Amino acid sequence: MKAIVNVMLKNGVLDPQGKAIEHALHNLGFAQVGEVRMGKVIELELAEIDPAKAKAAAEEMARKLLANTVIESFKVEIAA
Amino acid sequence: MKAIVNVMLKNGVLDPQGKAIEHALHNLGFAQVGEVRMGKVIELELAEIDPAKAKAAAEEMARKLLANTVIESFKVEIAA
Amino acid sequence: MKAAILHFPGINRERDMIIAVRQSFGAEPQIVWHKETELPAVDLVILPGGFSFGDYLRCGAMAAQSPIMQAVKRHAERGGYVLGVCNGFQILTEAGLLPGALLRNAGLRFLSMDTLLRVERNDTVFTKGWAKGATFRAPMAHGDGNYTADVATLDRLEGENLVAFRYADGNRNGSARDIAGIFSSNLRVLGLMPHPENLVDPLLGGTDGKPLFDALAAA
Amino acid sequence: MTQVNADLAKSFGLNAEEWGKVLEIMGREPTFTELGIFSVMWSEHCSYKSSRVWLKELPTKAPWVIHGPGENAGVIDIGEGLAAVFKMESHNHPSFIEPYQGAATGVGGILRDVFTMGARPIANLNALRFGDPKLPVTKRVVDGVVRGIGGYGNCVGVPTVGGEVNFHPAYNGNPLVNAMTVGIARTDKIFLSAAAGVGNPVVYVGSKTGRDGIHGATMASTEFDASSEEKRPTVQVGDPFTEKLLIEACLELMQTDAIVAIQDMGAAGLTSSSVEMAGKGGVGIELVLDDVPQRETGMSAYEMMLSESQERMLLVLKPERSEMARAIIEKWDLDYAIIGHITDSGRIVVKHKGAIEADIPLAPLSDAAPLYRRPTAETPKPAKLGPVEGSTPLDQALLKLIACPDLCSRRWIYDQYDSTVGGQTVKRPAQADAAIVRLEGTNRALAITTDVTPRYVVADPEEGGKQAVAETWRNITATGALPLAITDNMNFGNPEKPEIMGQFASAIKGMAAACEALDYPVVSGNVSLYNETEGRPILPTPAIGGVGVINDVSKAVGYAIAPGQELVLVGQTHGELGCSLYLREILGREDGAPPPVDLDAERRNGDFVRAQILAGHVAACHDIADGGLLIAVAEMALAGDTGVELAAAGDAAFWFGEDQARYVVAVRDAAALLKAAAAAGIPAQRIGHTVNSDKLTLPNGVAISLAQLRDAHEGFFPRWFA
Ligand SMILES: Nc1ncnc2c1ncn2[C@@H]1O[C@H](COP(=O)(O)OP(=O)(O)O)[C@@H](O)[C@H]1O
Ligand SMILES: [Mg+2]
Repeated sequence: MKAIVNVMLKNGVLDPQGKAIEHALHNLGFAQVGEVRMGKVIELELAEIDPAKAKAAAEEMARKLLANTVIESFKVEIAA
Repeated sequence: MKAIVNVMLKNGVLDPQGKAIEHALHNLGFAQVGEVRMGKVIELELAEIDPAKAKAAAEEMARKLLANTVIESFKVEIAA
Repeated sequence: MKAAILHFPGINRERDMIIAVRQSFGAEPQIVWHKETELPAVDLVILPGGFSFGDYLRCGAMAAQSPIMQAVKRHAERGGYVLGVCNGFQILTEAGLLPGALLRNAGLRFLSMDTLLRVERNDTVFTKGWAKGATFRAPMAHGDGNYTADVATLDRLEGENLVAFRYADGNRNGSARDIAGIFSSNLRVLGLMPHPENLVDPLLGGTDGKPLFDALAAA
Repeated sequence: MTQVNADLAKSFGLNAEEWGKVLEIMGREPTFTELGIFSVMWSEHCSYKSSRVWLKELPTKAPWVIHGPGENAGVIDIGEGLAAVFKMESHNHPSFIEPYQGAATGVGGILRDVFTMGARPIANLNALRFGDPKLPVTKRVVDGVVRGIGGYGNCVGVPTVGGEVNFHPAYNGNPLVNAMTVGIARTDKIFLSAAAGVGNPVVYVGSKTGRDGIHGATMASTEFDASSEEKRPTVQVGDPFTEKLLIEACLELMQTDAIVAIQDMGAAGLTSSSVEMAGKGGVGIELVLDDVPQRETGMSAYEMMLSESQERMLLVLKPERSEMARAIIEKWDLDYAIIGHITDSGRIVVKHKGAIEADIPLAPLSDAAPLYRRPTAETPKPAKLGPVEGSTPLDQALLKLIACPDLCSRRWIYDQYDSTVGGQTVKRPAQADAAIVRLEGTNRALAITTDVTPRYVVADPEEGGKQAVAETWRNITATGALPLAITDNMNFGNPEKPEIMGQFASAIKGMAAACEALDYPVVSGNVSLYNETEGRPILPTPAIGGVGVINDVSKAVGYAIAPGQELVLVGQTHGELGCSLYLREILGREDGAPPPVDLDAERRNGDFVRAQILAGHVAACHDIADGGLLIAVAEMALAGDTGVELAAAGDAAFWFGEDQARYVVAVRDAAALLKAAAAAGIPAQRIGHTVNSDKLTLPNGVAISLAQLRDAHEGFFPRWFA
């Protein structure tokens, strides 16, 4: 079972990388681009076969290590 | 319209971060964790309202800037 | 005061720190491996700079989960002294021993140059070697020194006078309110980004950082 | 199974004659894996087949040389029981394909060459050449390379203390990334790679093996489907954290007596390390690949033997110490595996899944390696530059020159490199002509620099070769240190072209003459050939890395001046404008002969200046190089934030000529220095003095504010990357 953990900076936390990408995209002529935010995605292979349990485990990993909840929020998805 | 670009190292390319996270999760007692890969996610606000066009635009941005296609592959999703 | 320096894999300024401590304390600091679960009997625990665990995932995130950090938390709860420099500061925030977080530098580039720090208060064991408002030079060398916290936390830090140092010659990394270092509420935990330990010898450009170590040694 | 034949060999880079030799040595058709081993061992990169005959002409000996070329890095005695271990290496091609990772893994590779020998790395430098800054690709490459060098070097915690950067369209499709590492070991604790002791375990340490960077030749094999993404040779990604663990683990293991021999796995990974270790020791080696730590599934023997996965070492251990060694390595969370043992067969035998995949006699594999004396065509000697026209006022010429990409401040680059970690950096970039790094716990320090002026080398390879060596010697001398030895990185075009081989041979000749005259031998080096795009070669670039020592670091000087000093020019000035930056940037010409290098004058002038520095008579010193005298003075003024009033009369050739063997020296007492120079028969003249002001005043009375000068000097990189 695969868990996909998405970690983004919380709204309100300045995202220098997102800002830089936004700027670079504008320079490349992509005028239609508005706000850009950049985050991390962590794909975990899990031995778990129960999707609910896998999700709970991945969420625990995110809380403990994968995300810093002072500045980041996370979302877990389970893929087959 | 929002485009979400997922950028991951290609298979076979060493992922030092993924490896280190895997190790750290094991040390934290998450024994069920197998391979871990880490990538980037970039969320783009687009002025575009046509999903197909938005997707095509985001893919072009990924090829030109967001992904380093020598070592990374990418996937674009359109969210409402 | 007796000091111990924590050794996490990937840190790289432990030797610099040992030299600075040795010179001021007149004694060798003890080195404590990250997998230990107890600290030796010391008054001061130092978390040096570097790239613990490669700074992979987030700076300091993995080191903050090391077994030794439980002992550091107990040490801090008992009122022990803790100093975290650069990566050490990042580890302290990740471990929750100091508030806020250190984000990627605003310009997205590593910054390696001397900076000037202003001493915001000198009535602490760490800063009593300087005059209040004094400035001193310290090399910085970091990619993630952009201090951030929510507004309430920033206001509290200012209100309780817990900002230790501010950048006095320009804010290169984007830190909120020019913050370069902060204290814990009891003033016994200090984290800062620049490296006073790299300026403790006239041959190497000056002794601007020495008052920190001299003050700690005398305490 | 793929048919192993002459065609396949050709696609692996072996010509018909070389294939014939393989058949002769083996007495049968080689297996696929054996062919792979021959092809990499006989590649230009591993065998030096085009360059070996010429490299032999370089002087490599001196009483202080402990190990010259042939080991992983050169080793010299620097006193107090300490040795400096150093080498330079290129990562040119990978840095063009993927600038960040190419440069990063370049740094990783050269670090391993140094700590393999038991030395703790204490300094990194990098010599970089890029294409035309007007091209967008150049900007992308510069950005990636600089980030990559910083990303790796900063993380492993070795200070990056110096280097050089040039731009020229000849590097458009082929940038050069040459990285140098200097380490320190005890002279009685140097580790070598010659294997010994039949039965001793062969131990693999470090990262797991993946399919990284497997020889491009594999693409031709039917075992690989070119359309299958998964099996493509992949770009190597650096893992500086693992490298840091590897440094600490190896140095800790080296404190014990467990190691018989040690070698990093560099180019051609397991193949070259095992072949070289066994070959040097005159023994045999047997490998069982099933036990190699693997990152990917289904790897073949061929893939494991040729993988260039980074951050790996191969060791031969004393059997009774292997469990202790395992404990040390595993403490650092690194893989440890016994993957074979030493034999007395004189052969390399590779087993995998119960089958013998390779069985090659070692002696012929190295002794019969191809060696070519390729045809050479000498570069015709350039005509000396005639009189030049030009009426650009001195101040305008200065402002333009000091702002050009080849002379402007490199601050934007070195500000991204941690130059202070380790706590021993006495002179950082742009403070002295060579970086000064103290040896921890002593008063002694090393002075380290890299240099070459490719525009001289292309015009006159022999003079250019001399000049490159002489300039590094001068850089070190200008700090007060005694130059001891060099490493080199010979970056050239296609050696099969006689004019390129001619450049190579002549450059070596010039380098050898300079090394000889200056008592400054070559102790290590690297050759990078085929640096061409679409048939256009790079400028011949023999990058030199020089190392010197100063016994009392408190006597070392930089080039920052202060008020109350007089400026003296030491050395003869004829006004050599041939191949100068003045000619190129102000007059738009690149012709003429480069400044001749008078090695006797070089030695005499340098020894004089060094003695004056060590006697405490000199407050600041700067060698005169690119851009000439006025640029040197301007750099001194900017470094010290101190005004200067110049008094000497001279034309553009005087102020911007690039005559060699010269220094600007700042002293309290010019008369005393001039007297000493006269006594020693050294040309010297007073050219001005420093003032407590913010202006550089030219002899014609025109003053340039230091702010304006600084703006011009500091502008290029920040503007480019704004
Ligand atoms: N790629 C680089 N990495 C680190 N330092 C560099 C690099 N390039 C130049 N520097 C440093 O910047 C300073 C100025 O460089 P350069 O103009 O080449 O010096 P010089 O002309 O005195 O040899 C030197 O101290 C040099 O070591
Ligand atoms: Mg130079």
